[in-house]
Amino acid sequence: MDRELDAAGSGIFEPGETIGMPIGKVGVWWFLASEIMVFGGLIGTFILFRIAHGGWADEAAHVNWRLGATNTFVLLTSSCTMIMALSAARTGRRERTAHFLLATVLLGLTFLGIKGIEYTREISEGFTPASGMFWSFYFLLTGLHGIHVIAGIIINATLYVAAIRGTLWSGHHEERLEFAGLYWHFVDVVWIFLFPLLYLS
Amino acid sequence: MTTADNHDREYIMIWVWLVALLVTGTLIFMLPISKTAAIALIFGIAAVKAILVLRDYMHLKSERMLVYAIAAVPLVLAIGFALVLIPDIIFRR
Amino acid sequence: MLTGLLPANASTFGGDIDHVFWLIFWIVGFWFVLAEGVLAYSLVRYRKGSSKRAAYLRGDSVRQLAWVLVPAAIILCLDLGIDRAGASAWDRIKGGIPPAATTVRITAKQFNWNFTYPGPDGKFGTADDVTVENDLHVPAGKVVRFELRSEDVIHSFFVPEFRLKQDVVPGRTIAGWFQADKPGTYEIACSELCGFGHYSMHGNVVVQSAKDYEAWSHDSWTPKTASNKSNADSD
Amino acid sequence: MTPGRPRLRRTNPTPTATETGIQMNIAIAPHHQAETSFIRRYIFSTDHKVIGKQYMLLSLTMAIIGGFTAYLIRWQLAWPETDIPGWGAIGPDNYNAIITMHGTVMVFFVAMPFLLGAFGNYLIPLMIGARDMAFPRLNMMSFWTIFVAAAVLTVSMFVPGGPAAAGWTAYTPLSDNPIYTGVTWGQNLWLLALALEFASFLMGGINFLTTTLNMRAPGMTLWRLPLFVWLEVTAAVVFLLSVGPLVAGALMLLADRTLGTGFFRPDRGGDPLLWEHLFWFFGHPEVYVVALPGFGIMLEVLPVFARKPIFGYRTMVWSTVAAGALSFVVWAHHMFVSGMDPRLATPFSVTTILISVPFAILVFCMIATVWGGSISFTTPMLFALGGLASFIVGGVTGIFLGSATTDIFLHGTYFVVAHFHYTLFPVTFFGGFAGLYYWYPKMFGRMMNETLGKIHFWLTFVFFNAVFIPLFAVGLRGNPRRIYEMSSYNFLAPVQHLHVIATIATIGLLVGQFAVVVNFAWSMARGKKAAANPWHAATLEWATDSPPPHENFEHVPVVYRDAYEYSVPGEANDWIAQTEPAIGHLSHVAAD
Repeated sequence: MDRELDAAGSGIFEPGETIGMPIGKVGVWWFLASEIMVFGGLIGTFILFRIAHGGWADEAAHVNWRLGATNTFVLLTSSCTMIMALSAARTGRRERTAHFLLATVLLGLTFLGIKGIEYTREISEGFTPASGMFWSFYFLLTGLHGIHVIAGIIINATLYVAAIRGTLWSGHHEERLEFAGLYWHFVDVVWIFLFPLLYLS
Repeated sequence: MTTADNHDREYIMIWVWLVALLVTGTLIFMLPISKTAAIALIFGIAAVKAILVLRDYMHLKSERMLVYAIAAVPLVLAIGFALVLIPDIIFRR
Repeated sequence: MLTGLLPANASTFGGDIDHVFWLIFWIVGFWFVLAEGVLAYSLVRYRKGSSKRAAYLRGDSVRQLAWVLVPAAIILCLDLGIDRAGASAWDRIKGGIPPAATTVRITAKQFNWNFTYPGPDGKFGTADDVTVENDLHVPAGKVVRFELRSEDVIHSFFVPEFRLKQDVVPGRTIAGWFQADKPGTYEIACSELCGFGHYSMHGNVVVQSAKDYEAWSHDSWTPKTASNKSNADSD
Repeated sequence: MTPGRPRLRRTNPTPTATETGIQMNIAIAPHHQAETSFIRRYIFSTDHKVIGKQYMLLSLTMAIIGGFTAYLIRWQLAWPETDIPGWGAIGPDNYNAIITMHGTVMVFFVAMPFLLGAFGNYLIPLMIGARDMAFPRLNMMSFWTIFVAAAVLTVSMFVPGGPAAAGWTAYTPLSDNPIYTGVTWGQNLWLLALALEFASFLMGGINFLTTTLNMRAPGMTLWRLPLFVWLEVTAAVVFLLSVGPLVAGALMLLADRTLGTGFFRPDRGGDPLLWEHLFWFFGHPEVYVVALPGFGIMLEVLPVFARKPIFGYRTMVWSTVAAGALSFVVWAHHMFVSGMDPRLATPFSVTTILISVPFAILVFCMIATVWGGSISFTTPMLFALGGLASFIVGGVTGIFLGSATTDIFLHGTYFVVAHFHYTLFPVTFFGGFAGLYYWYPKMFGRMMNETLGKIHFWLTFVFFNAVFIPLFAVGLRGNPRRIYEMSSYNFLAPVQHLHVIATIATIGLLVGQFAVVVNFAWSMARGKKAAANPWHAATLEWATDSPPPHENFEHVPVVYRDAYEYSVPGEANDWIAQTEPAIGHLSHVAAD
């Protein structure tokens, strides 16, 4: 802060970057802060209920941890492709950027596909949100996370289009890739915790 | 920018680490050890994974104090909130 | 005249609550009068034209800030005093339950109160339990333990004269206590919105002398369950 | 910029700064050109000034619903089950729906859009010398989201089953299972409206924070920000960090009502107290989200009309931050008798009462700011002072409710009602009207009528106190809130006449508001043209025309001074604009 005060005090700024950070990054981080509170409140409640209700071991036995693990792998990989896309974009390797973005989008869709398979299985076995507290939490947590994945896919897809068109590089806009990446990685981090919470305990 | 490729290698190494941790985590889950120990290990590993993503993929290692503050405050609040709820939800009357 | 602000107290711990109330009342009353007084004075004294030019007080020197920080420090101390007084009273009232002469199970439901007594055998869950509606009979000068349950939504068991209030939460059994000073009938209000009948969820605490209570329990606890209700209502 | 001041004054101290100034014009001007088509300009505008006005229009429109529901409630309480003029008799279930709508509308669709949406959007960029918000499109989206939210809530009042009737706190399981209230779609739409409202203010909050951090004009350091900006930003942070758990809770409640889950249903292992925790973890900070901007407005008005600098600027900033931080650790004081673990009561009691310290500092600093000034009682000043004087009542009565012991008796009575109306009304309406009368010239380029304004103030001030002072007495007699009519309780017979007084005063209060409606409309057409800086105020929004041009400033201003340089000894004027070069810089000017 002091550093910033000095800079400001002498009246020298980068346009729109009073604190030497792009506005997009500041905005996204504030957004993530609010997201942490949403997921934090939900996950915290889930943990407390789970302890209070003695573990729900037998309900949890019905979720398919293999598919869960696969999905974790998919999402981790998509995070990697996302960051690769960014570093490619920064060094102006446009085709590479587009390819990695496409990979990220496809991996995101794969995640949703697998999640869909899981849902259909569980529901066909008669496990719905209404069949017990564990399942209520399971569907709410994965559902909310799934919505975030869908949003991320849409964002990345638009960036992919921009990358093919080349408009991504007009006026330092490739930085948008970093902001979208921050969100995407956050969604990944949430899943990193949801996976053991829902599948491995 | 010539360092770009090294960056890429870095990122891929992180990914290898993440996958390795994922596998170990899943293996521990199948090991015949005490449940509490397993859970502790599994969540320890999850935390490491999260830190890797945050540090390298979300560039926290090169970020300003401000970003740490923005991310840390809600984390502390959420955890504190859950802790205050313990007596009412776990030890409910 | 001020004492008329609160309803007459009729329970043993009501006095503690009133004491804390008046403690806070005088403390904040003083600061209220002081703040509003200074504000009013400065508005009159420093209205435009009363003095040539406004004073240039930035209040960034400690000497000037003292005018704000010293009062704030005093307020902090008074706060802690209030906390102390409040905490001890709270622990006595809600902290624990003293050994009780009578135990009543209070069941709230949309939109009335049911009071279940253990009956002659003094044990709950036996055939001779007695349930009466809306009128809670208790002996004066004895500690009464109550266990609150709700059949539907959140209600709140409120007896103004006893300074007694406790929410009734479905899925929980919340125990509490009170000790009524003197015989009389005191009203029970529901003070948590519980549906369209909330306003009429009314009951009475009938505090009786030991003898009367004995008599009441004798003729309403004798196993003729059919007429319990009528007995209860006839009081 | 300010007419009649030599351009020399505005040139920057150092070449670098000059460059940046120019860079800013280039960097931001093409960002969005002056928009031409009517729709782009007034409906789907990305201009923070238009959006601010849209928020103001929305909040004042919703205030009509809020005021009318207040009238229905008060009439019913004074003369139960009589035909209410202009409506007819209301039954107990309508009554519950009406109080629910009153609370929801007033807190979420009047106070927040008025204080944050309207004033925050309009003023933050102007006060920090920016051309617009950091994310103009996001800003537009945030308005249209709350517009939809307001529409959804309004629609919910007419769906079969009636509107939500579980109170604005929507305690479960009353709000959870339709069998308890008979309300089906009303409650779902209520939840949807709230979810949208939260989304809208998340976008808005992110915008406020990023803008204030990143878009400040050269020289506008954090310590030179007007306090209004500081308090708006603190409010934005508090909202951003407190709303999350309630969003989670709202999703759970919606799932309970639609998907058959049982998060809050005891018969399914759910826990009603969880909802209370989730709600109040947001619900208490929410009070500060509303209160701080209201204070911010008063803090802008007081020094201008006392012609004095703010007393203890940094002290106030730190107290504000402290109050914001404390607001996260006090929520359970709404739950002392809720059946939560009694051991939690004392810690929360301590933190709650502790909040009196930062607020006492704020109030004392405000009083010290008028002390020794040369006070002119214009309408904005009257409203600011009236708000301050009334808020003190709300503050001190909070101690009674903060102490767990006295709260046993006072919880859920009219004492609480009177208390929070004494905190929220002063900030929302006294503060809000102070801001309206003060910035109207800037917003619409015309002055409002002073006489009508003063009439409006006195009607509001007198009748407001006449409504809620009796309700303190009513509460102390143990009168529970949300009671449709008192006749079933004998112990309430003695206070009925106080309810009548409060009701008559409410009608006076509502009628008094026509003064501002007339004034607003009349001044728009007939009010006398406003100069760029009619009040001789020092902050940046007055350094540009009234109303400001499309991108606010002809040139991005350079800031040399604190925001409140009034009656500086040895200066000819009794005010110095923030854009005025300080003595040190004059040499540069000479050098140019």
